[in-house]
Amino acid sequence: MSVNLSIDINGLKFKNPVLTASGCFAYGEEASEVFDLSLLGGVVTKSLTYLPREGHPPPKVHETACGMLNAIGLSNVGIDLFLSEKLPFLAKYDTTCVVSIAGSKIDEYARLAERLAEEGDVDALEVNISCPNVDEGGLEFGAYPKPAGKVIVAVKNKFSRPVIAKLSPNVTDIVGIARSVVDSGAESISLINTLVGTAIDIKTRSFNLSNGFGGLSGPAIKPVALAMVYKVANAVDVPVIGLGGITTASDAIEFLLAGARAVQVGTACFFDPLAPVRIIDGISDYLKQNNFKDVNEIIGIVD
Amino acid sequence: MSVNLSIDINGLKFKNPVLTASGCFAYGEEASEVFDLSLLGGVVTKSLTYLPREGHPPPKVHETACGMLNAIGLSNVGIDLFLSEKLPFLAKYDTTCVVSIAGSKIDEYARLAERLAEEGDVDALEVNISCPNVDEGGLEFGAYPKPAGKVIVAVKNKFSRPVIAKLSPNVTDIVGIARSVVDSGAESISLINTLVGTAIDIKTRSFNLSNGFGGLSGPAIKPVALAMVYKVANAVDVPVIGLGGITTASDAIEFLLAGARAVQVGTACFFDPLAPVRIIDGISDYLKQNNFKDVNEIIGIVD
Amino acid sequence: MRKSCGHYPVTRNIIISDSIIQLTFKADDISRSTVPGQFIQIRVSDNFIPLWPRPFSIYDVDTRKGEISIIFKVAGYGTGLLAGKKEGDTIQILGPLGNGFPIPSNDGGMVMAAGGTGMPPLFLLSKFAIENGVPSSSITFISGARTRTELFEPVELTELETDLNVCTDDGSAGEKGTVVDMLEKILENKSGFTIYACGPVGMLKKIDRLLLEKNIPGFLSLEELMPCGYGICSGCAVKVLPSPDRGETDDNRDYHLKRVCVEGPVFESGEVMWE
Amino acid sequence: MRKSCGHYPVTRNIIISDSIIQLTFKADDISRSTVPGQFIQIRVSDNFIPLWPRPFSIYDVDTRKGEISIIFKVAGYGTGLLAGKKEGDTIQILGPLGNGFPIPSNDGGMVMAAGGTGMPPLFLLSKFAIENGVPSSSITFISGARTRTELFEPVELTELETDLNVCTDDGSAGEKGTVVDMLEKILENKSGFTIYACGPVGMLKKIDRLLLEKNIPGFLSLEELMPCGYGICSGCAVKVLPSPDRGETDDNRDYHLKRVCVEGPVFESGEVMWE
Ligand SMILES: Cc1cc2nc3c(=O)[nH]c(=O)nc-3n(C[C@H](O)[C@H](O)[C@H](O)COP(=O)(O)OP(=O)(O)OC[C@H]3O[C@@H](n4cnc5c(N)ncnc54)[C@H](O)[C@@H]3O)c2cc1C
Ligand SMILES: Cc1cc2nc3c(=O)[nH]c(=O)nc-3n(C[C@H](O)[C@H](O)[C@H](O)COP(=O)(O)OP(=O)(O)OC[C@H]3O[C@@H](n4cnc5c(N)ncnc54)[C@H](O)[C@@H]3O)c2cc1C
Ligand SMILES: Cc1cc2nc3c(=O)[nH]c(=O)nc-3n(C[C@H](O)[C@H](O)[C@H](O)COP(=O)(O)O)c2cc1C
Ligand SMILES: Cc1cc2nc3c(=O)[nH]c(=O)nc-3n(C[C@H](O)[C@H](O)[C@H](O)COP(=O)(O)O)c2cc1C
Ligand code: FES
Ligand code: FES
Repeated sequence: MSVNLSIDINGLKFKNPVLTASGCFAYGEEASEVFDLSLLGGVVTKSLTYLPREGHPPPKVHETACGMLNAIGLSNVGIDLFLSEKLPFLAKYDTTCVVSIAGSKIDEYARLAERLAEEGDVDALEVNISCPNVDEGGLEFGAYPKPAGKVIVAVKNKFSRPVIAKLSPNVTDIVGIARSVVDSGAESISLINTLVGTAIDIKTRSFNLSNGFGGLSGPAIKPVALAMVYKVANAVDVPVIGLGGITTASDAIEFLLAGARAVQVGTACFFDPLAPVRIIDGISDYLKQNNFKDVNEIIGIVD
Repeated sequence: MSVNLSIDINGLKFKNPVLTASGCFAYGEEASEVFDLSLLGGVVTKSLTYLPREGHPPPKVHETACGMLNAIGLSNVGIDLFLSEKLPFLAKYDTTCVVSIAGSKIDEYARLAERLAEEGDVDALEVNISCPNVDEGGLEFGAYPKPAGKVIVAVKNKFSRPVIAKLSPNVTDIVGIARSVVDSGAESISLINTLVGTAIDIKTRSFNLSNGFGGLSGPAIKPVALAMVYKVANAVDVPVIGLGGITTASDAIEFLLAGARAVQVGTACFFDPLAPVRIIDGISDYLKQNNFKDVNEIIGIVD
Repeated sequence: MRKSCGHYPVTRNIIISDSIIQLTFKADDISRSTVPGQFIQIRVSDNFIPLWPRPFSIYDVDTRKGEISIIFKVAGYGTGLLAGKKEGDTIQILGPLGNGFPIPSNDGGMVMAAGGTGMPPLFLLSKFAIENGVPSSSITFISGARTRTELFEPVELTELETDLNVCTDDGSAGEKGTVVDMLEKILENKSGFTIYACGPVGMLKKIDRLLLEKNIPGFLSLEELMPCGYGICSGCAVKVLPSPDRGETDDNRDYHLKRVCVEGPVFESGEVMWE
Repeated sequence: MRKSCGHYPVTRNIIISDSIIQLTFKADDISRSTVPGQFIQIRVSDNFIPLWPRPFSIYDVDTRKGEISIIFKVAGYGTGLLAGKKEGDTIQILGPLGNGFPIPSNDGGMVMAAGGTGMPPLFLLSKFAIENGVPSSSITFISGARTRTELFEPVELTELETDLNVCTDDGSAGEKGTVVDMLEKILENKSGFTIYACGPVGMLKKIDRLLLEKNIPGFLSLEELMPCGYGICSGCAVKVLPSPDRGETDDNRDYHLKRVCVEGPVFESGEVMWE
């Protein structure tokens, strides 16, 4: 018996519901030395800013209980090098290519969207709104509904193919922000980005990260992510992509049952490079064992 | 060489900075069969509501990666039984007694505060504002600055000894809420309560908790708690009590370095009943090894 | 009642079958204060996976040697780790915990109904009863499991010389049939018994119904997830029917919650509200 | 370059000293593609503690048997778990990783400066060099540690018959002094060498300064925390000085970041910007 794994996110097709998460797969080159990227439902690239960025100085990462903190600080190659080297590489694979963009001003998002709109190989944009909003004094764009929506409007003005808004979990009312980005034109929502966290070295009595704070990811945050995905999937009409701590097929299935139409694998790619592939196989096995013919049958059926 | 472990929270004295957290120590009776409660800096009792509550039906708990979800639902004995049986028991021990109160209406907090004000054995109140605010449609009192402040005002009107406001971490701007409760008269702030989370059983395709959602606690959440404690301790003028995932002396010291004047041990009491005692000893050892004479010397000195 | 908490050394690991292990610990204090039906919480890992300790009934105590034993089935991650513990390893234990079985209140004889991992506390209860003068022959012991390899049937049980009845659902050992089938058969012929049961929830529920129907006294030992095991978290609570006999007024609620780890694990027949 | 990822069986665990262990794995593919200076990422636990795999230099390869070895010091939780692995256990490995050392570019001889856990990659480099025709006698090998018990000095190293110089900070084995002391002494007498160094960051920094002062070519192998080990997380980045020689324009920044796991772990002397 074969099962259908392909899904559709507002016209955007994925051969299966498993993508790799932004910042956890670089631009695919390194991972292509470990497995065939064409196996993946999709790749979300490291968030691009207009100009290249080195990001924060080291130390940038710290291990925590079942998780990790990162303060990579959006280090990326910038749009020019991305278009000349990274995108052509990814385009060689038979997988959906989602380009993540980030900016510290709304205009930066718009300029990125404009350039990427010209590239046929870019199937969709994921808009990372967890960046400090320089226009409005440093608070994250994703912290409140209004600035979050403004970013999406600016991006949608320039990019007509599907736009996925990636939400920050560090908010009181995730549903309010989800509604705002949908009203602003986002074709899909992905969540969650990392939780703000920190760690202190009691020997040196200083922070473990050069930047002081970082983003918490990995298995530790899965329960928080799953709760938010459930709430958002039940509140908005667009398809939701779930992520946060997904490591096994069982984790991924929890998100699908909660209402996510696709999932992304982030931190797990670090410690288990084949995790995305095993998750795809595991979802397929689960469907067969439980007599489902199509992955779409299990989306949102938790009760 | 002996070191001073005692601390003072706006006039409220603790023999050492280690308390047990609300809901993770019941009313002290059971734990008193394991160790001498007089070793503790303080005990925070299970949150009381005016009438007894059974809380949510089972299953109420679920294990997660380095953490747990609970949907106990404020099951407690109610104020009458607390005063007649539980408080007299705790009063026998030489430890600071903090009574946690909760309510679904502001009036319930006030009535609890009024009754407890009459009891000399109650050293302080901890006000749990993570309850659904029935007055304003179910959102947590602790979700926004204004309702959070209103609860504190109502409690302070009835209770003149120290009042500790216990904050929920499920918010965009923890500092804003901290400022509001301080402006409303709270003598101290404790944080964090649990993060909202959930888990799904992929075999039965239903939630693992009867209530659907629960509160995430344990080592998994420590980085989030520490970041919030640092931010709040640096923003308000009242002493802060830190908690969230504290399991070892090293964890507790991180919170002290981040600016907490005291810490609470929650989930760790479940899997390691002697954790509070070992943490007290471990803090003392750390101070000696690093030539500090007083625990107050290390509070907030991270850089 | 004082509870001990500390790191105790493993003194023996005996592999009873593929997936059933007997572990013995040197734990003087716990061995001296245990009553049958009580359990211990074992922290199986020195890190946070799994986070909670795991509960196990005390299967045997040797007060002379200061030892206690458990018998357990490898059921998942935690018991998998525990199975790997060997002589000399030390491990965090809290105990003894829970109420334990009441001392037999009549001398009409005892029937032990043990399903799978439910055998250990009933073994200890039988042993204590015999040591306290109850004739072996007046104890009927049913030990059942789905299949032979899941059967808890250590030599010590045979040596007690109770009226031992082994059964498996698939007939691969002892009689073919469930523990409930066996119990029904026994109750057809005799009366005046008190029943003591421990095993899977489905079995306990059926036995409870049977006892209520026939008006036979009995005690059931329950299993629940146990974050703490000593009453501080309320996580293990089960629904019980409010009973004025037990001083529980019903104030409009159709159930009360009791903590299995403190008010249980042993409940009177008729007390638990099954799902 | 293709990287292998899979579960490989342990074929030997040799205890070199109290806290130093040699582990050998059957890993055909990795053994065939390794160059000296490369490393592997080992996932030491089947759960999430620790979360990240741990990086270890490839110490030896046996292409005939299809085996690779590492030597490591028990430094914390992860290496503690790894030390307990025994023949037959399988373990997740990703490799080979990193750039490795360049083929010696002059024939003025090689000096290996190994501090503590820095020995393994320099052993393999020496072995490869000798197999490729470099005379043993033209390789000077310094292996140093704080004290005797931390010294990496397996028999295989002696058997290479390089000019081996052992030293410890406290004089408990070999000469008393640091690796840097020894290196300075050697550089006084001879010249025309290329230096290859691996060890603690303090040692590398001093050696780097020494080489720049004396204008001696050299390569340094760095250690950093490595969440992934294959270039996808940027967590292992270190600051390097922008160098037009390497095509790095400086566009107003005083440093660039390079990933130790991909652009390293081996860096040219003068490249790294030390803290
Ligand atoms: C009072 C008490 C006494 C017990 N005595 C024994 C005994 O003597 N011998 C024995 O073999 N087992 C006994 N158990 C059951 C034993 O505690 C579980 O098998 C064990 O906790 C499973 O842990 P795990 O990590 O291997 O399983 P997990 O990987 O956590 O789960 C595997 C399966 O076991 C179930 N489970 C997990 N924890 C418990 C629990 N605390 N209670 C019931 N089911 C659970 C899970 O729901 C799951 O289906 C007892 C349980 C209780 C509450
Ligand atoms: C490319 C590379 C090659 C290495 N080769 C070897 C080798 O051949 N033999 C050997 O014994 N060790 C080697 N190491 C160091 C080894 O990876 C660490 O000792 C190990 O990761 C410590 O893990 P742990 O869990 O035991 O320690 P932890 O409990 O995590 O930490 C103990 C101490 O080790 C430090 N540490 C942890 N991880 C690393 C790391 N990745 N790099 C450097 N320091 C770390 C910590 O800061 C801490 O001070 C190498 C490291 C790198 C980056
Ligand atoms: C090292 C690292 C870098 C990340 N970089 C980005 C990024 O550039 N853009 C983005 O939207 N999310 C980024 N994330 C967040 C992840 O995409 C993901 O939302 C988060 O880690 C939670 O998923 P996980 O627990 O599966 O990792 C990063 C995460 C990590 C750990
Ligand atoms: C089972 C359980 C019950 C709890 N009950 C309460 C409560 O009644 N009132 C309260 O303020 N916090 C309650 N909490 C939250 C804890 O006091 C604490 O804020 C939280 O668990 C984080 O700390 P920890 O990680 O150390 O447990 C409860 C937590 C748990 C796990
Ligand atoms: S297990 Fe915590 S109260 Fe029973
Ligand atoms: S360890 Fe992830 S990029 Fe180097």
